[in-house]
Amino acid sequence: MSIPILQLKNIKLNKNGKQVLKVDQFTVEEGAIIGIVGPNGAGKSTFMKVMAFLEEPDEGEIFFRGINVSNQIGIDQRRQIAMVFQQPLMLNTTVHNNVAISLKLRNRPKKEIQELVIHWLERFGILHLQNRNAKTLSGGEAQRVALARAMISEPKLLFLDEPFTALDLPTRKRLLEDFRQVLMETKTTTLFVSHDFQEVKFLCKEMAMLYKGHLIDRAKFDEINRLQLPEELAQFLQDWMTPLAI
Amino acid sequence: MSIPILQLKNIKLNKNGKQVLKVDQFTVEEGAIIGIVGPNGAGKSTFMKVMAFLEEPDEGEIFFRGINVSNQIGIDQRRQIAMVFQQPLMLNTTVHNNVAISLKLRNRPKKEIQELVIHWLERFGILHLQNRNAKTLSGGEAQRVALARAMISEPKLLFLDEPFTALDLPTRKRLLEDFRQVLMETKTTTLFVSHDFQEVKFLCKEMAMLYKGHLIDRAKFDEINRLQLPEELAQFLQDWMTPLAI
Amino acid sequence: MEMIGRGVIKAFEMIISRDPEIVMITLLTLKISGIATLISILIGIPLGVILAWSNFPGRKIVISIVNTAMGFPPVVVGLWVFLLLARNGPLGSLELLYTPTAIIIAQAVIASPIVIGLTSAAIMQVDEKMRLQLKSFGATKWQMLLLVLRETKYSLLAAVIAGFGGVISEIGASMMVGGNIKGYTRVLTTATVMETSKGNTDVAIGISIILMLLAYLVTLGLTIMQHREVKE
Amino acid sequence: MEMIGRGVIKAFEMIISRDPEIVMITLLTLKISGIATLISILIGIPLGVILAWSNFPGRKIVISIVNTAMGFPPVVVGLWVFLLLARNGPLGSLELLYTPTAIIIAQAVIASPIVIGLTSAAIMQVDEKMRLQLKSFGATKWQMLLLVLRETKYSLLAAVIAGFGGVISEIGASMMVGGNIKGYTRVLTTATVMETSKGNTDVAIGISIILMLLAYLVTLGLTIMQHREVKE
Amino acid sequence: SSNEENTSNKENTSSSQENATTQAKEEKGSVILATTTSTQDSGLLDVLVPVFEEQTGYMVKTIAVGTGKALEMGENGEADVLLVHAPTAEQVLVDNGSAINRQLVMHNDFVIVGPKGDPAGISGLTMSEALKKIADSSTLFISRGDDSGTHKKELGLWKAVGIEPAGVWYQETGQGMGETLRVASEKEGYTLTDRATYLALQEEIASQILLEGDKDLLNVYHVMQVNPEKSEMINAEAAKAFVEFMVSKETQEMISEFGVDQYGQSLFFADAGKDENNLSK
Ligand SMILES: Nc1ncnc2c1ncn2[C@@H]1O[C@H](COP(=O)(O)OP(=O)(O)OP(=O)(O)O)[C@@H](O)[C@H]1O
Ligand SMILES: Nc1ncnc2c1ncn2[C@@H]1O[C@H](COP(=O)(O)OP(=O)(O)OP(=O)(O)O)[C@@H](O)[C@H]1O
Ligand SMILES: [Mg+2]
Ligand SMILES: [Mg+2]
Repeated sequence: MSIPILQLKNIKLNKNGKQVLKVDQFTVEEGAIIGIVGPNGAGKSTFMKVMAFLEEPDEGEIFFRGINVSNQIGIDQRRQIAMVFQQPLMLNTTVHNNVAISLKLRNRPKKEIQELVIHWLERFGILHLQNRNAKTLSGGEAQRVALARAMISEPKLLFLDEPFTALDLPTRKRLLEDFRQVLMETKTTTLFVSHDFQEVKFLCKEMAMLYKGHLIDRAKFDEINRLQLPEELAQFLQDWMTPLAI
Repeated sequence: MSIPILQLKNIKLNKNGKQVLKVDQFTVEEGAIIGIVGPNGAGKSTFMKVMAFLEEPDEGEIFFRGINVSNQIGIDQRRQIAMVFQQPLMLNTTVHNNVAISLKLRNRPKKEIQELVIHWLERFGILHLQNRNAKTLSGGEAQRVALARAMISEPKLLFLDEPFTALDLPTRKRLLEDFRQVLMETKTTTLFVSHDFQEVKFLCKEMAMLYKGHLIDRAKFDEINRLQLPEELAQFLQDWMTPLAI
Repeated sequence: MEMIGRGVIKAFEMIISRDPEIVMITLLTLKISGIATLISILIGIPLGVILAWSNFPGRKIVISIVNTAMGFPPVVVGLWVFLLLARNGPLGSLELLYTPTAIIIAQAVIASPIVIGLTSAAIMQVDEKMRLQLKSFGATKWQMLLLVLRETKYSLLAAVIAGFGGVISEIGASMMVGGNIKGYTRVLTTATVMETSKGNTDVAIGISIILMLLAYLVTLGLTIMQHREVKE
Repeated sequence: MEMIGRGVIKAFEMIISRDPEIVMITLLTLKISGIATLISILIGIPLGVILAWSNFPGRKIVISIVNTAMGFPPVVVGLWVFLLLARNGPLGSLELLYTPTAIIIAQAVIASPIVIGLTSAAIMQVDEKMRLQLKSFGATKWQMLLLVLRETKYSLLAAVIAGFGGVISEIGASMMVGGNIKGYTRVLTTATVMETSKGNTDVAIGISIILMLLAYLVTLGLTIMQHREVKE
Repeated sequence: SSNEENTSNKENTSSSQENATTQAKEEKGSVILATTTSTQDSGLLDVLVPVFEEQTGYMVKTIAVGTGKALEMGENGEADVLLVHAPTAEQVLVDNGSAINRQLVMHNDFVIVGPKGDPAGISGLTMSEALKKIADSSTLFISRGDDSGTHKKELGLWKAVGIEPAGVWYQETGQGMGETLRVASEKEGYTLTDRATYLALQEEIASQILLEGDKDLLNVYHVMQVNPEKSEMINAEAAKAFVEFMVSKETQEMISEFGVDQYGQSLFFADAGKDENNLSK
């Protein structure tokens, strides 16, 4: 079996004296698409940031393609990673520049950047916004910029933290299809946080469950019912998988 | 019939030379709960801000309880209004203070504030977070603070701009039930933006449709199919009302 | 460099012996600069916020004037205040020239643009969205001001620190409108200059060390406020 | 006040006649203050960012020292630089005293803490989330710095403006280490003081008006940069 | 007895005492004394002013500025009384009616100081020979260039020997005496200074006295009242009292004694009542 792209061991992270993340061990195989689920405050976003080398854990080791990078990840490795944050911040410049930024930082040729930006803006249906200051965008528009901004760098490892919440439903459906296609084609390893079971099931092959800061378990969808979970979490999952239809 | 709480006439709002809102006429009766729907960038958030007197339209008149307040709304009137923003900003202080803020600004007695804050924090399941700096909250936690912060002032007129997107599904279900209850009891006039048809249908009695900045029409749910809508919008609505089940 | 050693010793001597003249000059300095800073805060912060939020034609011009005034030479300000307060000047009849009040006026004139300019820059840095958010809480105009100030704490206290730094270190204007009168308008800076030109470099260094200690203590207090953990 | 009128006329005269001495002093002032500001930017901005982002024990103390240094009396800085550059000072052999370079050194020492202090305050005002966001784009440390500076444009340019204002208006240090030597180290501020003490108040006002015009032009440029609409 | 205490040593003057009396003095009114920096920097006024305040009850606001500025303040009625050392320029004020009651107070002398090695070799020469030699050899000469009494004196000396000082060897500082002395010391140039300032700075600078005692080198101080017609606010009574105080016998004695304990020689020679044209060492 090939070397996993990401491997976490005995990760612990405290904030203000409170343990917000504890992961005994977690392996992400190259090309995997894993959903991260759990109630609010479970630690999903924190977990994503730790895996994306944006937050340093207090304890534990992280391996990137088999190399221990717990202490310091190199810029070349970091540049294989992209993330769409739960609350993406727009840079105070045009949409075009916002999307181009990661390529600019990599000193790619201007022409190539130009082409790629246009391509991704179009794909996310925001080409008409390219000269607008990104700070003036609507919620859904901004979220699309954040998605384009992450995808343009062609990451090997992609973190999506509730990336579709602000999108209108038709767009969401279209983008989900599109994403599945792209991720499959490019074999991008993806970690995906969502509160929507349908989304997770559609995009991912398996999911990992966080509860009160602990990574509890991980399973393919057909295994879920067979898992031995703490009662509260089982209850949550049950409730969570039932679509809203009140 | 009683005087409507809010009435808009010939509202127009341009930004950077682009028309982002056009509302020929819109009336909100006291106690109404109206969903505002439309695709990303349709102008929903802008519409909400205009109605909440947070953004001034370039043209048109707004009446609050029959009084023309287009030019300047008084502080007493403003204080009957609350809004949960699509991207709520937390003040750089504790959760407790974030929730207490609107009452503090109204110089309410300390003891009363204390009681009300506890009440609302409990109701939204975030009492344990009361001494945390609100800037450190998770997405879902912050959204609950924003909800508590709006509800505590007991507004007569409430604007909710996609207020549940960051909540986990079980919490969302519970809060939706809770909200329906509260809004009915208190007869709070509410305008509610959501991309989730189920939510809108559950909470509202009718909905208004925005498309490319125009308020197109408004209808009870059983009338929707009978409306004469532009084809694109009709298509969007159709798609929009079909739940995600890919 | 040996001079500096002697200055340090001199400073120690003056502090330990509580040299009454130095004590008096120090207290006067603190009083004058404190009041001047306070005035500049009272004037500067509201004006800075208004400048940041308002939108009138020529606003950029006004901002650039304020920004320029941030760097007005104290001695020029001193000159203008002098001409204002002089016997032949429009306010001559108040007989304020060569009084501590005159220094306070000049220093407030020096510090106010600093506070205005830095405050307005800090406020402009605040997201428009924050402003709407605050408004939605039902804040009056004044409450808005207070709330936004709390959110820009760092930059704001930096503005106050810079304003205080501008006045406590200022010499030209204090000399010109205060006159460096012994026991009356002599402050630490003017005393430093005088001792230097008297040839008492060690005393001058000593006084300047006391000045810096004083400035440090005040600034430390302000810095601690700046970095206080957020809780009420 | 009639004096001011005469000063304005004098300023006009000097500008229209292109009084060669004034032209030279003005250019020298611009050159010295410009270079000093540049140095203070190169030193101050990176240090300010580092101070804002790093987290070492005693950081608050360092910040409070920087903040205090923002308000160091120029004349005190001048004194220290003087002692450093004097013949029997440690750097005496460089023979820099009473040269334009000496003034540049002193002014850079004066302006750097201003730039450091205001920059670090501006950066601390930036949300931690923005920092993560920038990091996630794959920015190197230096790129992070550039990106975050662009996001704090207002406060940052205010820092530069305040730094420039600090040096262009500064007198004490220029006097002390430059010597106000005619045709060599005489700058607009020292010329103003000299003319004042000569009793040529009208000339002094005239020169100070030229100084303010110069400061205004530079500041106007910086202010326009500060408020430029965001596009690249 | 408190008189003696004040006169004997300036450092004995307790400022808290002084402060307590400040309030009382202000009620009687204050008098603005515009004077040159040399009288303040030498410490003379620290000795004389408290005595005057004690005797008369007026508060003295001493504004120590360049002679040019002091004279301008007189002309504009911004000061009540002047104590300066630029006889020719003073005469202009008397002639145009700005100053009245001008009285000779004291003198000290100017000296030419320069680097130890005396590169131009002026030691032992007469004044005019020395200046010529400096100019001819283009040795660095630092001028105050600030229109002060000293500067005016220096220009007068150059004029007397018929030299127009200019060129790289002649540099102007536009600053006070103390600063100019420092520049001269650091740059190893010659300069003209009053003896009092030189003595005060002697320890900190390298320059040495190379020429002294020439009869052209007198530095004469006058006190005078500003014409009360210059401004309604002029305190003529106090100004008159100050002039009288400066030429009084006791004050003149204090002036004679001033500096002896610190430098072993008087810094100023009391001259009240003498004929200005017959002053000499
Ligand atoms: N500085 C802090 N001190 C204490 N607790 C903190 C701090 N920062 C974050 N936390 C807590 O850590 C927990 C995990 O946060 P995280 O953002 O990872 O949650 P999440 O699973 O993404 O939740 P959500 O679904 O609401 O986005 C939350 O309960 C949060 O309040
Ligand atoms: N300054 C501006 N210049 C031009 N267009 C602007 C400006 N500000 C906002 N807009 C546009 O106005 C439109 C309406 O924005 P609004 O935030 O109201 O949309 P929305 O319906 O709430 O969308 P979403 O569902 O994405 O939140 C958007 O297309 C937005 O890009
Ligand atoms: Mg999260
Ligand atoms: Mg919106």
